[in-house]
Amino acid sequence: MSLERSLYEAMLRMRMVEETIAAIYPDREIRSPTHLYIGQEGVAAGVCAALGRQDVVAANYRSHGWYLAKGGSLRAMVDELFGRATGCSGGWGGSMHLIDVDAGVMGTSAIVGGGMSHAVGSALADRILGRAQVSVAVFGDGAVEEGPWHECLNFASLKRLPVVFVCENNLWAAFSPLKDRQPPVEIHERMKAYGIPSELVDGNDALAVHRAAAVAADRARRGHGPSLIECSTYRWLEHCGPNDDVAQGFRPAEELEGWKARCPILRMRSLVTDEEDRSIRAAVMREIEDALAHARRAPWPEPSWKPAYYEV
Amino acid sequence: MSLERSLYEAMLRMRMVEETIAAIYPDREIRSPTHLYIGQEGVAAGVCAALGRQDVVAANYRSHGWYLAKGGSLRAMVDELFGRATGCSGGWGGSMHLIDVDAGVMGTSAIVGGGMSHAVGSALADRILGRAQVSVAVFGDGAVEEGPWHECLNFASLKRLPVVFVCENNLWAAFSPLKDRQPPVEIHERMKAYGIPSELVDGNDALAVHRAAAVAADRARRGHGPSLIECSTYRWLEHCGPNDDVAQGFRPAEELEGWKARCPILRMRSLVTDEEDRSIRAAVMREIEDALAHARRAPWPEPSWKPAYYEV
Amino acid sequence: MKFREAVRAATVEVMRKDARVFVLGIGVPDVKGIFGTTVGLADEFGADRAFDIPLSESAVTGICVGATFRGLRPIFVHQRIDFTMLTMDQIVNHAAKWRAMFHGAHPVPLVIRAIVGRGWGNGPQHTQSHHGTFAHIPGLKVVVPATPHDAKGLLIAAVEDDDPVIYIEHRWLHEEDGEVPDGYYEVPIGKAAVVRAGNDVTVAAVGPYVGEALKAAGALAGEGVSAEVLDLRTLRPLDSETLLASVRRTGRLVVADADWGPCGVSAELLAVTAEHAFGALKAPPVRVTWPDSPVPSSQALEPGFYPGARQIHAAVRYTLSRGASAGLAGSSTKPFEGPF
Amino acid sequence: MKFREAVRAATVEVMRKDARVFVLGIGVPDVKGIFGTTVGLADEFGADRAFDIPLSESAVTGICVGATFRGLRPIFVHQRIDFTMLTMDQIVNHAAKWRAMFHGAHPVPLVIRAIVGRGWGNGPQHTQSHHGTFAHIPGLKVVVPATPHDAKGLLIAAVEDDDPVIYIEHRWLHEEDGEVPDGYYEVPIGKAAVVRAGNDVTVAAVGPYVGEALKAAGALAGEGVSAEVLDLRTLRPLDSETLLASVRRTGRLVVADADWGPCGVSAELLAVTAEHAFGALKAPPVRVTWPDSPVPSSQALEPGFYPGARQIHAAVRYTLSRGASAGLAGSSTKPFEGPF
Ligand SMILES: Cc1ncc(C[n+]2csc(CCOP(=O)(O)OP(=O)(O)O)c2C)c(N)n1
Ligand SMILES: Cc1ncc(C[n+]2csc(CCOP(=O)(O)OP(=O)(O)O)c2C)c(N)n1
Ligand SMILES: [Mg+2]
Ligand SMILES: [Mg+2]
Repeated sequence: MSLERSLYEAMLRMRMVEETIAAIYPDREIRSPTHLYIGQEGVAAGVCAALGRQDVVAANYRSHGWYLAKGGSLRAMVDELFGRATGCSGGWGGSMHLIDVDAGVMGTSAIVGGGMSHAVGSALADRILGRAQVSVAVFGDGAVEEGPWHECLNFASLKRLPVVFVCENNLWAAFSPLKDRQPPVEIHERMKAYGIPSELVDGNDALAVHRAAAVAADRARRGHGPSLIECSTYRWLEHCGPNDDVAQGFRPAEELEGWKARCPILRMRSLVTDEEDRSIRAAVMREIEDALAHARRAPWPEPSWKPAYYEV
Repeated sequence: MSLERSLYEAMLRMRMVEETIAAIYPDREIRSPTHLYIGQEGVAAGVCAALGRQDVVAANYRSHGWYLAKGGSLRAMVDELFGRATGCSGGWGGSMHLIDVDAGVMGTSAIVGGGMSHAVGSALADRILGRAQVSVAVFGDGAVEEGPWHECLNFASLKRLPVVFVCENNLWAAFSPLKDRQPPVEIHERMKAYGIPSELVDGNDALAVHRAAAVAADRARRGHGPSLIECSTYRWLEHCGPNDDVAQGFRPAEELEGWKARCPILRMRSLVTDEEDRSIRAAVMREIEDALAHARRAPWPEPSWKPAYYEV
Repeated sequence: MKFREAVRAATVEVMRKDARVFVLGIGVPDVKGIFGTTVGLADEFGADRAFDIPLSESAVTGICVGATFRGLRPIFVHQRIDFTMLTMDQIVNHAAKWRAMFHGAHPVPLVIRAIVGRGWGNGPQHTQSHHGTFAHIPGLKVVVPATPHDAKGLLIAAVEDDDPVIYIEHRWLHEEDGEVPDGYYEVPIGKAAVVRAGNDVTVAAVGPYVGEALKAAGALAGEGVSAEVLDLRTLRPLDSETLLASVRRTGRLVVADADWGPCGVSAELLAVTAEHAFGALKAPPVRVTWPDSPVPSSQALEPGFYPGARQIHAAVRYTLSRGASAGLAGSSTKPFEGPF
Repeated sequence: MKFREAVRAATVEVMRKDARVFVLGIGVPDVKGIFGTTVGLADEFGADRAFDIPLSESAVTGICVGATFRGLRPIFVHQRIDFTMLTMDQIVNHAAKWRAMFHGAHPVPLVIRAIVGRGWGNGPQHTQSHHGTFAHIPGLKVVVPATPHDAKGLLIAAVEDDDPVIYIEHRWLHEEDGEVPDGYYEVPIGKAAVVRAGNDVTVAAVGPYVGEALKAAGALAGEGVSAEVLDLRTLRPLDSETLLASVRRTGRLVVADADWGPCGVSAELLAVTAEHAFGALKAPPVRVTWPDSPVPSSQALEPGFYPGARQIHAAVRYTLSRGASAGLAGSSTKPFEGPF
């Protein structure tokens, strides 16, 4: 399968899964804070296409896309969102805490910046054990402001660890714009301070992301140390939940419209045939229906605790 | 009094005080972890000469020099080292925790990087209250590796706060050399990542430090935001305690000898007359003897807690 | 007035009265304004006194500490108390130590408002309480209001206090309605409240468990058991006087705490009672706490994780050696609906 | 063998046995090697398995967590436990949650060795214990060895354990001598030890207070009081079985803890006892803890801050309603001499 087609398929799959989640969210079958990735699919698709199954990704609460792109089981993810025992986290995590050890999806954290050091530690483990694998740390522009971000970059550079830092700069952290949180220095340019090679790419261009990720992953595998890729992109929906937040008055409508015009999926539409597009959609839709059906039938988890001694 | 003479006097005073502390330390009258500043006096002298009494400094466990240069009471400091009730911290802090509110010495922290945010907060207070004062954050090369360092620089730059960051780069953090802790990027050059103007100065040249500090303080006072001054310098004695650590095998002898040849006090010796030198020494020695005598007579602190109820 | 409105009302009072008070935190000036508690502050008091921060909780805590040295009185708000774990160095090693370490030269009048995120499957990292953790540390004060009235009065008292106060807010209570006086008033820190008088057993409750305890007490009354309910309100310094006076009268104690048991506030209450009211105790005291486990996300697990009036009721009957009674319904507090 | 040598011996054992174990921390490979506990490790095992770190405790904790996901078993050493406050997010929100949050997919076999810096005027920021803080958090295990024998066996057990273990080391004990078996052995986590049998009172002690309790028990024997001394060893999960069995026999409890009282381990012991051995208790239990204050630096205050055998003795007499007896000398442990 061509790279273009597989990137397109990966993105479309993420999009369709999340559109389904958004559509059914009001039904209250899914009850955990859900941070949708719609609009940012180019990043996960591009990066993961440059990775092998044995490579690992540590991401955050906004990880449906990463989990799927890296090869995580859709059924297990939907089961998790539905809070079922068969969920990838046994129902304990919910949307914010996905994991698929076999697919190289490390458990995701709901603490901003929390998972970044896990990727660095994973790279350290590979170094100590002499394995040529790549660890990817995924984080948003907001995580850049957290101290551990800085500590991780310093450590990874010092030890020349095989890690790729991927910053998804979507211009917002929850309801706060970048300019209210950071001085006007491009994030990728700050990597000079750490002696880490870096690149700015259009995160809505999955092919460009893929090219940058391939270079960075290769650098890591050959023992040449960490890299950072800053991907400029935009989330379409509200920070958390299935709704539009422009209507709620959080973000300027023009900003969103501008970015929607730059939809990463639309951009690649011309690279697949109508027939391919149709067949991908049909297959994904079947997969989603299967996953939903599976989740709805799946057993609920049992408590791990016992009733207190004073209870009957 | 000329700037040269006052810088020379300030440094010599710090040196003589600390040589006295080192000399009597084995007598066990001083019983708290004591981090001597000997060799680095040019930094505190140069920076504090550019400050007014109303400006404030937040430093760390290695602060005898800063405390004295900023105008803290010698008696209260020595009393504190002796653990007396009349100490600047009432005997509760010891050498690592000095304070002189009137002189603008904020309480010092023994947590690496811990005091830096206090200086930023002080600058924020001045901004909110509309005061044109300067807050100085003093830290070592090791503190650069702590996450809050990064958070502080981001915050101060974002809000253009009147703060001067002073990094005393003495090449070592306790027993760890810089090259084992950070990638080879000069600390001052990293300020581009924060949009903060910065300068590298010879920390053993008090006049050069003073010039840089005057520019930075002026920038702060005029509302033009933070600056960073990296001062290259060297500590002569062990990380903590009164001894030489070269003999103990921690640091290369040549490195220390090279830096001793660049003694900040010796360097300015030719700028004062023999007569001036003699009279400074005599006055400082009297001051030290007075402080020691005061400390030895001073009352001990009383516990703030009561005996437990089960005690008689 | 709703609980969350009372929090906002207190903030407005203190900011009007004292120009040294300012409010900061992620989301403070945005449209939702931290569950509505900070809405409009920036409009009334300006962007210098109510503002957003970078995602730098650790340094910002230190920045607040530093600002207190220069005369200000910050209120730092966290959407989830879990995020305070990033700030423990500044809270525990700095703010809590400063007054003693410098022998009073620089007290730290800092308020940390931290919200507990129970509900809607928020899961292990977004629903912790942590009040026991803070209540262990000398140099801190810890308050957990249970009613709109106290939410306002305790927040005002927290800002007036010269020590760092951790003000813990259960969003589970945000929509609760209650009488809230107009104007400026303090609920004193360090004083528990007897919210229902009784003779047979003392039920000491924290935050959201006060309502549950009252519900249980209501049911117990129907069974001929007269339960006294205490709203602890302050967890450090603990009002052991009120606690002990009550237990000395009733001879029995049930503690209902919104936290894990081991080394928590529930342990402290039992310990204080065993030490100082031993002779009055007629039966073993009982702790009603969270199971000793992280909080699960699944809708099948979450509601059952939290004990409620039913468990308190059972615990009281247990300490009275009465055996089980007809079941009592679970909590009727409106559960928190997502997405966040 | 000295306590600190036993710590080193355990480390050598686990590193020889298991190539996945590595040791990191500020000062690990330097000449002093963390009070001698890590001396020579880099020579024997290479710089990949025993190394220094940047001053980045927070990220390094997360790096350790991440390394466990890929099969390694790190030992992260802190010269002072106070510095763990910078790492609470990774310990509490991450390491402690991971096993439950991902339903067992990734346990976290991480050991945090953290040293308590009592002595030589180290003051408020360098002498905390914090074991009560950690023992409050489900998902963690907490051990505090009191003897060289247990220092070795518990460290080996900690490394073998699949959960994060906070291994707390009182440098006050570093120079203590004791029998230490050769080779690889574990002291099981979760088991207290009865270090002196007795009938009249149970004295449950933590770390450095075990020696003080034994000293007090010796003096009490001379007064006709037979005290049973427990070395708790593990603070989470607590060995309440051993505790309760002892109290059920003696009917009296004194707890001696190297920490603040409120919401600490001492509170937990009293609470568990009051809940589950109430009927056996003949007198109020007593807590011997630090005063509820930061630790002062002055040589005039520091020694008196820490209770010792004398206070334990007094507490036992109090619970026996015996009134004061002839004084008992303070601790005879060699105090820590500076400069650090
Ligand atoms: C330490 C911490 N602080 C605050 C939050 C609340 N929070 C959750 S997501 C978020 C915004 C993060 O923005 P960014 O890193 O840019 O990622 P994005 O959501 O835009 O992908 C915030 C503030 C958190 N989860 N953790
Ligand atoms: C957070 C923290 N980590 C570790 C330590 C132990 N420690 C005390 S001073 C020091 C070295 C600091 O080096 P640097 O910042 O360069 O300052 P210098 O002592 O060289 O002036 C270390 C590691 C500490 N006090 N705080
Ligand atoms: Mg973002
Ligand atoms: Mg240094």
